[in-house]
Amino acid sequence: MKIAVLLFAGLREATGESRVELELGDGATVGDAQAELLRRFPALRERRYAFALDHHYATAATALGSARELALIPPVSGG
Amino acid sequence: MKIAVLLFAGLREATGESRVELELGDGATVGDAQAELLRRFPALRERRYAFALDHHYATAATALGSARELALIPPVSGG
Amino acid sequence: MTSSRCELRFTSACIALEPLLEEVRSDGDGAVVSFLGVVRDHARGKRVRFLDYEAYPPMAEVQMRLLFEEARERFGLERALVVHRTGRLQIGEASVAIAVATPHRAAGFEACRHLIDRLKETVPIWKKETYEDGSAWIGERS
Amino acid sequence: MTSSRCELRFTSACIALEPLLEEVRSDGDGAVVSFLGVVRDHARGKRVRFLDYEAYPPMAEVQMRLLFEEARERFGLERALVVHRTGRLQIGEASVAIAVATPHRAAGFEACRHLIDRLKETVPIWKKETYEDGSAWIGERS
Repeated sequence: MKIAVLLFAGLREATGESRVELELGDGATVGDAQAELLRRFPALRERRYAFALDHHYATAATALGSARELALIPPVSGG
Repeated sequence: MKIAVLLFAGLREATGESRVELELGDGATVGDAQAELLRRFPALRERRYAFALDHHYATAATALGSARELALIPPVSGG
Repeated sequence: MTSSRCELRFTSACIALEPLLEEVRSDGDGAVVSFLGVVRDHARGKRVRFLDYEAYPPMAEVQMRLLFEEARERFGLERALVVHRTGRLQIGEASVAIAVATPHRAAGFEACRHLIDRLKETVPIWKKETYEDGSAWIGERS
Repeated sequence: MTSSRCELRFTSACIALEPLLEEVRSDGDGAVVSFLGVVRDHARGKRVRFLDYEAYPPMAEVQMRLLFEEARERFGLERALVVHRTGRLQIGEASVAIAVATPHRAAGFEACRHLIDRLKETVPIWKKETYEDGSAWIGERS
């Protein structure tokens, strides 16, 4: 399965990417995607962020299922 | 002593006056002024209002002293 | 930089809020909270046609200054503008605008709320509602 | 008459509040409470030169809708507009404007406060502060 991963703010700057595509096994979870991202981008290792799957907050245990977009959400600071 | 009395809103409409001058004895209080007003304007008898002396809230017992302006303040409804 | 100014004004013209926001803010302020009181189309179960406001400006100024002082003691408020309409108002027009500027938003919300709540209790301003079938000065006979 | 509409918008241009107030209000509303978040000249003990805001708009919309729903359940909020800037902002410019219209003012103050408090917790928008000697995405390394 394929999923698009979006990177924002400091994560975008640290990786140099705002969007990457991952190829993962069927039944993969958010945590599996994270492991793959950490392999490709060691700069993500010491960062804090939450996950969002198709615009809703998710956890590492959430199955990617048929989701199209995973986002790493660094601590928000809007307003 | 002389003092100006201001009447607002429903009190102004009930009396037909927005400003009257009273002549009172030395040492007169707000209550003395009120008694004189009630004689001149029976329409004030069943009205609710507070007193203000030179722009500060006062009571019937407050001495007019050297104040220049007494106001009858019907329940406020600004905002 | 963080100048202190609180002021009450009366106007018989429509209130424009944006210039007040510009005026009230200083560069150390991160929050501007504002309140507009607007003439509703109904009140006390009746359809309202229009309102008339009357004020006693010199006393209103004295009383408002006491309220600014309260807000300064309780919330550290330093910058606030209050503009109140007088005369005839149509449905949808603002009768009062309050704009407060504060370094942080918590104090701004608290102070703005306090000013409008207390204004309605002590500042000598009166409202007359005119309905399809008559009119009444509000608060008078309750 | 009392239509229901809550909306989040992003803009890269200066935010004008007055049109939002006009747009949000309906004739049954007696109160319009608004909040402007403004870029301050200092933060975290440093002098701020300018800010950059970045957002994830489709997710921001979903999250904001959840907050509008919260405010509707808690305060009966039906009409609110939230506008957030993106891109570079100078000192004194508004980063966010929230306007809520309600029949009575208590709900308006509560709802407006709730929306900005919760927006800062869950809506995916990020701020980068640039100082004389560097810059930082806020919240990231705390």
